[in-house]
Amino acid sequence: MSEGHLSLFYKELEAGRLTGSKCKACGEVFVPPRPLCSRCGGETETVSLKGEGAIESFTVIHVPPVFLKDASPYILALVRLEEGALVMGRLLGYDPSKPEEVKMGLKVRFEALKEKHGEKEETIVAFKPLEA
Amino acid sequence: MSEGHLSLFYKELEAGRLTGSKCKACGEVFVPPRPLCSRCGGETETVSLKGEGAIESFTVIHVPPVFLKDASPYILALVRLEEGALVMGRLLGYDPSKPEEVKMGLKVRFEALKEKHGEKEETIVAFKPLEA
Amino acid sequence: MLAEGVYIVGAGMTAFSAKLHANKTGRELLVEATWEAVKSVDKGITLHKDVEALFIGYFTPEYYEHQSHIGPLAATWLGLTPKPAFRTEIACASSSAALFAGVTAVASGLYDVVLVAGVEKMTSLETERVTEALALASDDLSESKVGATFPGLYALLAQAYFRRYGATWEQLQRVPIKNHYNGSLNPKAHFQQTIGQMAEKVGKKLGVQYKDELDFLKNSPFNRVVAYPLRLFDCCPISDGAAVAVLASGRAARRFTDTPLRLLGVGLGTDNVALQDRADLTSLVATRNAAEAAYRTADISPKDLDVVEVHDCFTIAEWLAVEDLGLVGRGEAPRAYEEGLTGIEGEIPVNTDGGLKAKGHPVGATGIGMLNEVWHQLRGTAGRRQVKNKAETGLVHNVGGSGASAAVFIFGR
Amino acid sequence: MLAEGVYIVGAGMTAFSAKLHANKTGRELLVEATWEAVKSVDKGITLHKDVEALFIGYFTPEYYEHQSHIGPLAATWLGLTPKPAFRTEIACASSSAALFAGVTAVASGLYDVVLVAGVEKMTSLETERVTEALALASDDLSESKVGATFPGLYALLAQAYFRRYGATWEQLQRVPIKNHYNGSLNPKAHFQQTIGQMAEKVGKKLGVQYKDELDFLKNSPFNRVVAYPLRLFDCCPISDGAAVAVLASGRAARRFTDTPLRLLGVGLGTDNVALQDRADLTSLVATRNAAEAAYRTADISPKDLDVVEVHDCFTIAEWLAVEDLGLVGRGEAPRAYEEGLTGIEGEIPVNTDGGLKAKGHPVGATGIGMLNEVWHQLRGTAGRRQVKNKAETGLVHNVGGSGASAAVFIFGR
Ligand SMILES: [Zn+2]
Ligand SMILES: [Zn+2]
Repeated sequence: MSEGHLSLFYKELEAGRLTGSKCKACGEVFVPPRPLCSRCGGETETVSLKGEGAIESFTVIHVPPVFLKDASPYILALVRLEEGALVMGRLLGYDPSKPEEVKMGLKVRFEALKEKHGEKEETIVAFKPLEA
Repeated sequence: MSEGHLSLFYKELEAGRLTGSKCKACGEVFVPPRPLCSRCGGETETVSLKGEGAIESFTVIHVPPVFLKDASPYILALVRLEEGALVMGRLLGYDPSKPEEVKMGLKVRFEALKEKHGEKEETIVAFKPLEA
Repeated sequence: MLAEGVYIVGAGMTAFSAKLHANKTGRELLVEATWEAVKSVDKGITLHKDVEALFIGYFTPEYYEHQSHIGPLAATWLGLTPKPAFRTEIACASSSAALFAGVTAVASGLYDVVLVAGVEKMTSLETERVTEALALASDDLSESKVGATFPGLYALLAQAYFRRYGATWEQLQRVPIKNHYNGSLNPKAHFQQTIGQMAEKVGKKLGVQYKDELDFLKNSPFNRVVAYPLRLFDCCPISDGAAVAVLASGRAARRFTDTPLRLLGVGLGTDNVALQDRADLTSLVATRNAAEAAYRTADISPKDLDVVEVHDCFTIAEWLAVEDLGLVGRGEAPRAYEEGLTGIEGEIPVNTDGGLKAKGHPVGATGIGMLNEVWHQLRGTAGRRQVKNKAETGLVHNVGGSGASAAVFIFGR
Repeated sequence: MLAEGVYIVGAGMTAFSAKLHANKTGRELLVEATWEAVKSVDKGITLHKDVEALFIGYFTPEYYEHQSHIGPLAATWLGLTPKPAFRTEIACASSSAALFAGVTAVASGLYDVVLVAGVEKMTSLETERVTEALALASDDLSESKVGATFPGLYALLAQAYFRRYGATWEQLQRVPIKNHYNGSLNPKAHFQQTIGQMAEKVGKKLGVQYKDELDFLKNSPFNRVVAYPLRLFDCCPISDGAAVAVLASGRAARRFTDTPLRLLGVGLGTDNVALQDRADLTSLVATRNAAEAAYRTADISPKDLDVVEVHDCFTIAEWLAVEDLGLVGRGEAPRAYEEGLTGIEGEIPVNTDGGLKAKGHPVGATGIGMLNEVWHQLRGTAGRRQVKNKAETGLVHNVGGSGASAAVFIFGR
């Protein structure tokens, strides 16, 4: 039952798509997909997510991990997708030195971001303003 | 009470000397020094060791840790010092490809060995034949 | 319910510090803390003879000391070999897991006397490597990889809290101001200066005069942003340290002291590691569940507590803790801190030892370090920071990571 | 003595393998093992509803998955959140520490049903990095730094044993020959070929015919020296895997099955981590102490055992184990193995599942992996490797590092 939830997620992410799990019992949606619901323990099914949502919280990282030394400062946001899931991602399209311009509730859209972490290229979840 | 048992040991080792602990209760001797006896829990005193003893077991390492890639194969021995302590060290003066020439019970003498581990220079415990 | 009563008959700890322990290894810090615990046992204890097992919390020895298998290693250095010994880990609550393992081992009837310990030797790594080691407590895939750091995760919680309750960063500064004051009364604290004293010192150097502590925190270049809106003084420091306690069954306790502490309540709670999987960003469900279990087993309510140790790894964490422990209502922390409710002289003294902010946070040692404070407050040996009326009941609250784990223990005299 | 009885009501594990799990993370392996454990519960179990806590052994997630805080992370993936969850570590016996924590938690009266688990996802690193991760279990200062590796430490023990008892490497080869045979009967084993089958395959490729299995082990270039005198086939492989068991109190057990296993005895033992601090190089004192405690609590003697799982990370470790557990006298292992005493059809079947050598050794999963074998043997579901007369009593023996830790558990039907 467990094979590939995470490898599927990253394969999809690399192709620019966001996937999650929906609980068959309580309807909760989670990212990345997993076999059992984190809320009620019910079984889940894998779902494709549109990736649009609103900022529920954000921060600007000034003291980054070693592998992101050259990328800081950068903005991280928790975004509530329309499908219900909360997702953390890098927030693009805003100036990290002007956090007052980032507003809670702002509409954003998912984007896959390719980034160098040391020697490795990684694909991570990012968001940018919906209007852009 | 605990300050410096290990930093003392390494300072002495770098200067070419071997130190240990002797239990005030049961007389056991241990290397490196420590505050309490590993046999009976008694308090110890730090002692200087002459460093002569006999091989009690040995092996030849053919698959080394990463930082000793270029040093392998090498011989490791457990040596019973005259003072009673058992000590692990690199065995020098023998050919690692001829383990049959290393005999249990052979008399050896302590020597501090300076060695590159990656970028760092480390000083470790070594032994060489007493006759040499 | 626990089948057998469990008692604390001794406790000890090293100073928590970034400087004092530079030449010591984790095992040597453990010896130092244990030595003090031995001396604290009223009728004396002989470790090798009396102690039957050792449980030890150490979050990341692999990174700090290139070492694991800490249980038997510590046993050797404490003169406890061949007694059973293993390590427990739930991030920053690792020594609370050791305490839990010790409590259940005694309550199960298997042992009468056990040592529980915690240690973290952090200053062997540079700050950015420590940041990386700490990040192991968050979800590598959903958080670390995306660029989250621990200050960042708590900043996200702070922003959600501010938004929900209309609270401000300025209000939050009551937390470090209080905790540094408490730390100034604690000879084992990492920082033993009030923020006022620091402001004066920094002001002199820069030729500036700060109006008050908040003015310093707001306007000093020293208090730089780490993860917006959290600044340096919203974060606990990086410390070395160890802490130890001796547990005994009801049968055995009186052999060691006539005035043991009794464990009244115990609770562990868990939440999803990744913030994005949490049901609520303005509260830690793990704390609420752990507290509920602890209050239930102790059969007491928050208002019965005389002294409380909470996990303030970041300022916002202390606000969340006092709410989730039920000391104040949801959203009431800002007002409670303005009114001084949690000061040493307040109604519910919180973090009398300076908290993680001023006392320091050698991760694996923190839970049992908190127990040391409750030990002293309940026995009336807390010196200048002793709460007014000798405390009868104390609580320890220790969090792992950004709140995926929490442990709560309640002790009585 | 334990205040309350503890029962095993379910068990499951993944295959142990270096290939099958390439695309899975540790958390996914845990789900797979748990799924099997759920199906093994005769009257059914609902994890989220029935399980009250999770204890999990994982030796080095920091290196393999850049991840710690495994307790709550696993809880999420197993649908167990918000139930308490933490990790235990004593090197290669990490999941035995989890089993111990689960046993004492149930026996303490705190919980009625807990999940205990072990996992190690090792193949994410190259072999030389795995060697480095494993070396964290030895003393960094006295051993790793000097150049000791795990095969090297066991080679030192082997040499001391050979010297004391006049035994030879050739005699020792009965261990891998037996264990590969057993592995060939176990569909979950890492290696499912007898050494004879391998000899034929390799022989064909090289155009050589090996006289027998020993001839192959002695003369095949394939069986190169790793740490003299130990060769490749004296060492267990590097595997991925997870294993799980469900524990219940006496009150709760019958809700899940009418035929639980009962925990009869439990013992943990500790010795100094560094070989140079050991009193004896031809025996593991930690095993002897753990066994003594387990036999005492179970009130049985070695001759009462029907099936035994021992920790054969290296061939010599199996000899030491059967002696230290009292299955044969000191120095008698060579003769006992020549006589086939420990074969599936022998008087005391040892490592019927193939042992660490053939079944594999995903470090943190090994202890509870052994419990899985005893589960099947005692319930008569061990398939082609089932011991002759349905077994009544089984023992699990799990070692940490080069013998600084040992755990022994005895189970009965
Ligand atoms: Zn659900
Ligand atoms: Zn002694």
